[in-house]
Amino acid sequence: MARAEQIVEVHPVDQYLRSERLPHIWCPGCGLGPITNCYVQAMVQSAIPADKHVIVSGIGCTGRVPGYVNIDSFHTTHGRAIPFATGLKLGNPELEVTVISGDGDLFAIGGNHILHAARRNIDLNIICVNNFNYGMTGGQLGPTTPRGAITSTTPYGNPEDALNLVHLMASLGAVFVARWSALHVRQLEEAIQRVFQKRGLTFVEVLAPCPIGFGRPNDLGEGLDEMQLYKLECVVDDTADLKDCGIDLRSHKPLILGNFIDIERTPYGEWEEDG
Amino acid sequence: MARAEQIVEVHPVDQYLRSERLPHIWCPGCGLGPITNCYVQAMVQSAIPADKHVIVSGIGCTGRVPGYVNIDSFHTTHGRAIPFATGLKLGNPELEVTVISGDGDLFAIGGNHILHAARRNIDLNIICVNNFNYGMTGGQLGPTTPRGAITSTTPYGNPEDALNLVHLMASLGAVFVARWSALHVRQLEEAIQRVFQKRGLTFVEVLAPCPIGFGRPNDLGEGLDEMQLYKLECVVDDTADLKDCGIDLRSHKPLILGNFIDIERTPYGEWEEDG
Amino acid sequence: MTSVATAPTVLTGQHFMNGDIACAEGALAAGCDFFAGYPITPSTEIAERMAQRLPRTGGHYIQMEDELASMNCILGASWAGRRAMTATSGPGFTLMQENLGLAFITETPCVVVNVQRGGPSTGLPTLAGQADVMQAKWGSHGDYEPIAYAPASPQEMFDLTIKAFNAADAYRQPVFVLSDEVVGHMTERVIIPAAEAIERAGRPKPSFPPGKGLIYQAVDGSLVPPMPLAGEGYRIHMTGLTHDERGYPVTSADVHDRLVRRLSDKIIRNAERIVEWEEYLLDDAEVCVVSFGSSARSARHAVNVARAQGLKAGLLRLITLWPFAGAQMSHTSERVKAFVVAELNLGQVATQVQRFSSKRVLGVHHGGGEMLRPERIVRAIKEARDGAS
Amino acid sequence: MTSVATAPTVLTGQHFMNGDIACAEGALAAGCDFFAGYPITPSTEIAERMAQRLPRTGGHYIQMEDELASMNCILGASWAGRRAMTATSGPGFTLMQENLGLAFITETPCVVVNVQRGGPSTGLPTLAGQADVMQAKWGSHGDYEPIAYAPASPQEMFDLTIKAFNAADAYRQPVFVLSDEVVGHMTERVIIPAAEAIERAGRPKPSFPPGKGLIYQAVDGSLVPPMPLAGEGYRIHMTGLTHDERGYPVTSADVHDRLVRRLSDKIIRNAERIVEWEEYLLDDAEVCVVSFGSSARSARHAVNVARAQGLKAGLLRLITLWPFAGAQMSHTSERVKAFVVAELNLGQVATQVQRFSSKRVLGVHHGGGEMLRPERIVRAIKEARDGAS
Amino acid sequence: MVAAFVRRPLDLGRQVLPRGQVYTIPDRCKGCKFCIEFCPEDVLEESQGMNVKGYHYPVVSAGKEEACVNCGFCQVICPEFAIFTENVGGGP
Amino acid sequence: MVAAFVRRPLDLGRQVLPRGQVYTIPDRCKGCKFCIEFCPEDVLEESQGMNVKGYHYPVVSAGKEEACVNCGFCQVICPEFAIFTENVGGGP
Amino acid sequence: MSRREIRFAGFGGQGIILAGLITGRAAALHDGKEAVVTQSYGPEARGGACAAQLVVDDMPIDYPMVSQPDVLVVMSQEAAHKYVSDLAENCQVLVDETLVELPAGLGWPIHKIPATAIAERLGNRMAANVVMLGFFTAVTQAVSRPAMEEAIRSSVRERFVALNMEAFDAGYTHAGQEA
Amino acid sequence: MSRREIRFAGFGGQGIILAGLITGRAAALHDGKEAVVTQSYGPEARGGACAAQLVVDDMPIDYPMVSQPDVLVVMSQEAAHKYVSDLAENCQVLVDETLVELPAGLGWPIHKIPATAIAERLGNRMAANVVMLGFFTAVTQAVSRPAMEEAIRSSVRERFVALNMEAFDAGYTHAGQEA
Ligand SMILES: Cc1ncc(C[n+]2csc(CCOP(=O)(O)OP(=O)(O)O)c2C)c(N)n1
Ligand SMILES: Cc1ncc(C[n+]2csc(CCOP(=O)(O)OP(=O)(O)O)c2C)c(N)n1
Ligand code: SF4
Ligand code: SF4
Ligand code: SF4
Ligand code: SF4
Ligand code: SF4
Ligand code: SF4
Ligand SMILES: [Mg+2]
Ligand SMILES: [Mg+2]
Repeated sequence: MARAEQIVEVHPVDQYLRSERLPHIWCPGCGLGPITNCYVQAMVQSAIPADKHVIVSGIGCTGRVPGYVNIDSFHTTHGRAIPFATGLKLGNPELEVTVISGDGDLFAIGGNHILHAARRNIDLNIICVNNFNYGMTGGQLGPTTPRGAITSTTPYGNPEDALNLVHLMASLGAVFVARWSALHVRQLEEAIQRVFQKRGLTFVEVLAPCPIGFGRPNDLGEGLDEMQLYKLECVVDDTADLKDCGIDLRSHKPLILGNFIDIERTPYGEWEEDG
Repeated sequence: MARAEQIVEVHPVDQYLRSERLPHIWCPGCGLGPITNCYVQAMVQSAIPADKHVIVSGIGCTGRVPGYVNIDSFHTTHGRAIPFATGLKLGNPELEVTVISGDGDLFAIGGNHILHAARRNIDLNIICVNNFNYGMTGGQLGPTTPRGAITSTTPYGNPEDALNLVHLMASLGAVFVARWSALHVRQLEEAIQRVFQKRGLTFVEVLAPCPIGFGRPNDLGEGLDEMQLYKLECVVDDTADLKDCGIDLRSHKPLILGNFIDIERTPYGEWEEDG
Repeated sequence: MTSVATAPTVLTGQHFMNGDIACAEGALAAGCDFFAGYPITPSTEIAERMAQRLPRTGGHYIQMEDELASMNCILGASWAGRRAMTATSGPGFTLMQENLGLAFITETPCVVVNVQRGGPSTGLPTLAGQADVMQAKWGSHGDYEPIAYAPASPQEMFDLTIKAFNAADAYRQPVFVLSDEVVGHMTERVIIPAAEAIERAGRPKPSFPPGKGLIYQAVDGSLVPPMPLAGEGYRIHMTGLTHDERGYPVTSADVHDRLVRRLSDKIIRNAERIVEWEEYLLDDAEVCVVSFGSSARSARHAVNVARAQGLKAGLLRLITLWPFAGAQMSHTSERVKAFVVAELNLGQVATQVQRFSSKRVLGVHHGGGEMLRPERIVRAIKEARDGAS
Repeated sequence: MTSVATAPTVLTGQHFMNGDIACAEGALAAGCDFFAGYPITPSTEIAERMAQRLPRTGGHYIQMEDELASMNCILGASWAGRRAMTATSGPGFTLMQENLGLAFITETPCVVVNVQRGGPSTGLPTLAGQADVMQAKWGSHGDYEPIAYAPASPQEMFDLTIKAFNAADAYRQPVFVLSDEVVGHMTERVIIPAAEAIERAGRPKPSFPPGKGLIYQAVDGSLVPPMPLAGEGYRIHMTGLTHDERGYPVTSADVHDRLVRRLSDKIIRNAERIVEWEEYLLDDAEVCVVSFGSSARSARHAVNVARAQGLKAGLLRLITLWPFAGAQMSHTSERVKAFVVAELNLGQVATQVQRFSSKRVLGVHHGGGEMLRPERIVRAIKEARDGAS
Repeated sequence: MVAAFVRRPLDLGRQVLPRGQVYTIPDRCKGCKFCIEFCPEDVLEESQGMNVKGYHYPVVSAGKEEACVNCGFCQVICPEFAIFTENVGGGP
Repeated sequence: MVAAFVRRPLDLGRQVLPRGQVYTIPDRCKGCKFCIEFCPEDVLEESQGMNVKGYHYPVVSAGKEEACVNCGFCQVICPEFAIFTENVGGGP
Repeated sequence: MSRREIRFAGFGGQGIILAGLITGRAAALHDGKEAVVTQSYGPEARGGACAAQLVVDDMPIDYPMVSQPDVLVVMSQEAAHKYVSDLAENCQVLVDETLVELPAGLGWPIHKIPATAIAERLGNRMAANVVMLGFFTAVTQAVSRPAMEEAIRSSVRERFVALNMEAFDAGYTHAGQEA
Repeated sequence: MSRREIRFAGFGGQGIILAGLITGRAAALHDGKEAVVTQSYGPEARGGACAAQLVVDDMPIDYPMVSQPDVLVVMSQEAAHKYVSDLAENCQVLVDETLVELPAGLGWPIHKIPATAIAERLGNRMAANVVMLGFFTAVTQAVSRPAMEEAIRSSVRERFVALNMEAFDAGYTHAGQEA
């Protein structure tokens, strides 16, 4: 029996998607689709019932993820996913709260919240999709844009240094810190599975192509080209010194990935009172 | 000739003070007076003319420092000293801009700005007076309040972990990072002299008694008692591992002080264009 | 922090309390079990009281890194089923505006207390102002219809905070308690009734099981959609974008117009039920003094003085500032010769009175920092009586 | 980034430009040499244009971490002597409100552009709204008097941005360009005059040497204190607290009242000089359509259609929204039978027209997302004519 | 340590390889080619025709009808939930 | 490494010690006692009387009139700018 | 010539907005007319539906929106679904037949050109919009050919001018060959 | 008794506000009167001028501010400067003579007590406010002694009750010994 493809109308995870809203708004070649896919697979396979999973985002292309996932989902304002998620989690500790948002949302306008949530060790899973720019607004400089890169607001090259997200989160005491790419779907899915099980603030950075905002202006080509670059240049090293793990796709230096940090620290709300 | 004290009306640095506004609002035993004194001494002795020195603060007891120093001085809103200072500095690079503000102002509400100013390496001197609480509003929990400490909003003990400011600033790439106390006026004055000379974002944390907001509720006594504690428990170690330099006055563990970091990194605005 | 209820939620009895504490006790009495805040004079005592009381009454207190975070945190808690609140003053209220907008468009119940001080900016942190009245209506971008209570005493801080919680749940939106420093810091007798005597309106829940109805569809012509909670299986989608009845974002002028009109209408059409005011000696008054909050105390004093001088003055005290008591103004306008609006700002409520009356509207204003002096109001009453004819 | 002027600041000539780009070019023509911003639809093109142009014209562009930072950054730059600006839309404008308050109380000139989209909250990011009009007046706590221009075309985006800079310096305060998505994204012919032909009013400087005068004292009865800059030796003290003429914080109701009244009065007393409007076919009109920004284009179209149908309609187009053209309304009110207020919100300017007229005020409103349809305005004109008598 | 970004089925060493059937929802596809490029067995190629949006979607290449090892990579990498596979015997 | 929080004059080893004259502005003092407690030569003590604000300000202790080494520590540590010293010979 | 309403519709990435802008520029700066271009797009950065509206008139234009287009240029199937209805009676409909199939008998004059295929033939699919502009100029005469050429020249990058001129010409010429 | 306006003034840290609150509580909860306390303070957390205003009446109180006090309690020199002027004609002025010196011949009845010294003698300077309250109760009779004692008991911490009762008594008794 020759098995060519069969054409169908429904995908096995459609019930966990708001499939009536598909196709989503993301561009062809965008990394957000595979990442959403990973989250959904991990969520479906987790021991926690879907009704207790909650997903929260800020604003941006990444901020649209919750709108496609058929669980309780909250699309808040730009930068404010984490305090909203904090309220949800403290309000009902039974919920398994995942924040998924963009590098700009979480680290530009929202930087203060992630800092304090990590300090407090709020029991949240944070997935940051790092596409090195503000995708939604058309490709401007963000705090992860590498120095020298071209964006619509740095036409002569970015004069700022980029944040090294995993290093920052590790130094803030996040209990789990990982970095994967939109190509590393298996590892990403596994990392998401792990953060569902951990208590405390966990952080997963996912490198993702944004061909429109970042790939094209920086001669990285289309989404597929950037995925090929990940394939060629990513190196997994769980024990890497995070200080040295900054990322510049244009540099053709190894892109260090891994599950870097996995420690225990009592989450907020579980300290015994001292007084 | 017996030389008892002579009573006078004018202090040698009065011309650099808005002395008509003295006495200042700070409580007896507060650490802010000595720190202001150090800044003024350092400023007067610096090679830069007083007219080019600018001091900027947010809101808080510390935020009142600029109001007593007779140079161009800007008392902005709570948490926003750094972006204001950024505008001043970029607007007129001749200015020697020092930000002095409280731990709450700079790291609670203002946390995002210090993060990004450090990332960009804006040429600012930041002095953070850390009194482990919000002094101005009457002694509430702040991001530097150690776990278990009593404040007016943590009557049963603080359930949060405190930020380790020098560690955070070092990991954000500040080019100079030091910690002194309100007792270590000589070293503080010298550190301030050094930051006047450095280009890029520098950070000096100063431990300071706030007997009203923190000392008394935590059985540390009056300002003088806390100063005595600094005398007994401070240890200078410029090469300390900053990760381990968190501070809890109540723990009677050594309080590590020093000029920890002194590196070079091209400040914002001095990169050559790439494009 | 493990929170165990070891203290009574409702402190039934007579107390000598300041307005801030009374507000906190009102919240607790209303069932508030979540507070996220950031200290700011002159509201800090509310946070401090909640920090002391919530952990002992089974609730949760968290101090956030700023007011933006505080606001969002209570919205999250509200979707988790908590009766959530924050308290602040001018600068913090301003910082909350963006996410108040989120609360309005997503119809998230919560209570926000603003103990007003002198503004703009940092202004006069320790002294009173009433200059955030218009901000309470217009502080965030876009159109929406807030509900705002203006207590004039510690007792009302208690009572109106309870009403605020009930209104928040009933109309699924933020409700403001717009107090001021004088009321917040004034200490007076406060009577707290028995727990059973406290009215607690519940939040309407969807009558349909998960999957069998539209999350953002108002039912029974009420304009207020019942509210499912996270974790109940409704597969909620909440967004600050313009959304349809499913809660899904839609880029459409029609959907947008429908949405914002419903959000407005749910308040405007219920205004009669919401608006509260008190009349004092208005029946035969020639001059109606309009006032609220602490200024209303000066105004009432002034009306008494005026009456003693033979001036036919009366007081219309606004207990709700928003929705504005336009109907009451129009109605009163027919009876009186002129209005005197007494407020601790440069004339905010006065602009609203003008909308509903063509009679003369005199303002007794002060930029803030102290209570309005009754003498000034008495003088204005005279001027209004004499000028109006 | 070393910034060297290698491109002309004023792009004299005829262009086919959208409103956002025209706004940026207007700023440059006005001498703007500092921009701090944070991208947001539909204003982003302004930032992008500035990012491209400023480094080539000797100015400075910086993208901040958020709008709070952007706002403060331009205030700092202003005190350093820069003509500074930011541009945003609803959500960002809301986040700027706290530090706009700081700008008002410290009298720091700057220009803030709000290209309005549909609100509240994230709302309709890519579609037009005009629902931030009242917010522009009341968005921050406390009392203050903003100046706001409402351009109706790319050409006006250019022209009014220049006026905004001049007014900011003349009155030492923030000035708003309150545009909307339609105007921002609409492309039309824009004529940029020769550099010499562009009026650039300077910022008044103190006439006294350092130490010989009070920094916050207005001179010559102008109510606007001249502005020293950081680094000039004036030993400025600037504070967001209530301050006296030295700039020093004072906890006093009297000082506060004096300060906020002066801040208000400097605008109110100069309102005649500031307020701009355009009349179209108003002379014999029975119905006055009031509108502004993109809606005014629908309104003008509608007035033409109405006239063609024999309806005596005219247009009063507000070019400045704040200070409000109250005198013009009162004046017009005497001539017409009724007003129709056409705006892309649920009735904001309408509330202001009501204040100044006892004639009927009909609103043509829409929550946002598309330009007002002229037919609706024509219908309202008819209704107004028929109803009014 | 180059990343093993594609998880080869654990049982590669066994005798019986799993076999997969490819399913597609062509109108969802936006033609990013992720599935095509990263299929470890080179099972897929672009369609000749276009879908409603004008994109070329994946089809099983001629001669590759038996090649799918049901590794599922195409399913997880697809941004559009437009392709998946099912085990049709051979492996577990 | 205990902090040398008081900087002893560099010339301590020399023959001639510097001598300082203490000046005070009593009404500025808020009685924190920093100057008194941390003076390396124990020169100061609390006044008997109070200043306008009700605080005891520093005075030179009896018998310590010649003891001040003009190290300046009291001057820099004073929160109120209420005390300073001047070199009156002896040292440099 | 009095008010003429024109809509260009397709999906993001096709250069639809640019086509509108070039035409507006040609009218406003080179033909000395009044012209205004407005655009509408959803949240999508790319791939979503998008349209440019152009109004050309001899008089100043107040209302810039297109209510009933006199010319409709359709470059995607989705745009066809959305916009080919409620058109002015004599509305000229121009379609890129590479991408769009229209049902027969719609009642409006339909002008077809395989713009994308032509552009692909010229070596760059992205030039389909300019192919269409050539066709548009010839068919509608809404703007003059020289104005359009001038506008194209000042709107595209130097190195693409030649390609675009070729594309324009191909489209313009195709009009003569229309069936 | 009709409206009676009382002001307690001193500096932060002296327990001035608490003195006002205790008195108000005594009046409102234990004497069955109407009472309202307002306070004023500057930005200073401690050490600055501060005052508590108390209005007691048999009728509900609208305006809670003190315009012209009937009783003024002064516990710092600064407060004396600020408040000892523009008083009601028969205003009773109570001063802590440990801290405050008043010029002679002011024209108001002045009642002096070395409250701080007495408190120091009792072992805690911080009790000066309650010493003053005892004196105040005896001199002004604005509230009853039992009400005041009850109010003190419910306002201070358990372990300080005895000290404060002693302080109250000392102040109360001192009134009898006044010169
Ligand atoms: C207060 C506010 N400011 C700005 C915006 C505009 N805005 C929307 S998304 C975004 C940035 C998105 O970047 P990122 O978080 O990296 O997400 P991405 O789109 O790249 O996934 C911005 C600036 C907004 N919605 N709200
Ligand atoms: C937006 C805003 N929120 C809150 C406040 C109230 N407030 C003033 S100062 C302060 C904290 C001060 O703490 P810190 O910065 O540590 O300074 P300190 O007083 O301890 O020196 C707070 C919360 C304010 N002024 N503005
Ligand atoms: S703009 Fe970038 S991030 Fe956004 S959908 Fe397109 S490719 Fe993805
Ligand atoms: S409250 Fe604390 S920080 Fe503020 S002046 Fe008093 S002691 Fe200093
Ligand atoms: S399941 Fe694996 S082998 Fe089969 S088509 Fe997909 S990627 Fe290729
Ligand atoms: S991965 Fe999905 S969207 Fe991409 S080409 Fe394959 S089927 Fe199409
Ligand atoms: S200068 Fe030094 S030695 Fe002299 S009194 Fe001051 S601290 Fe003591
Ligand atoms: S250090 Fe200054 S304030 Fe403190 S006791 Fe000495 S002189 Fe007084
Ligand atoms: Mg991004
Ligand atoms: Mg502090």
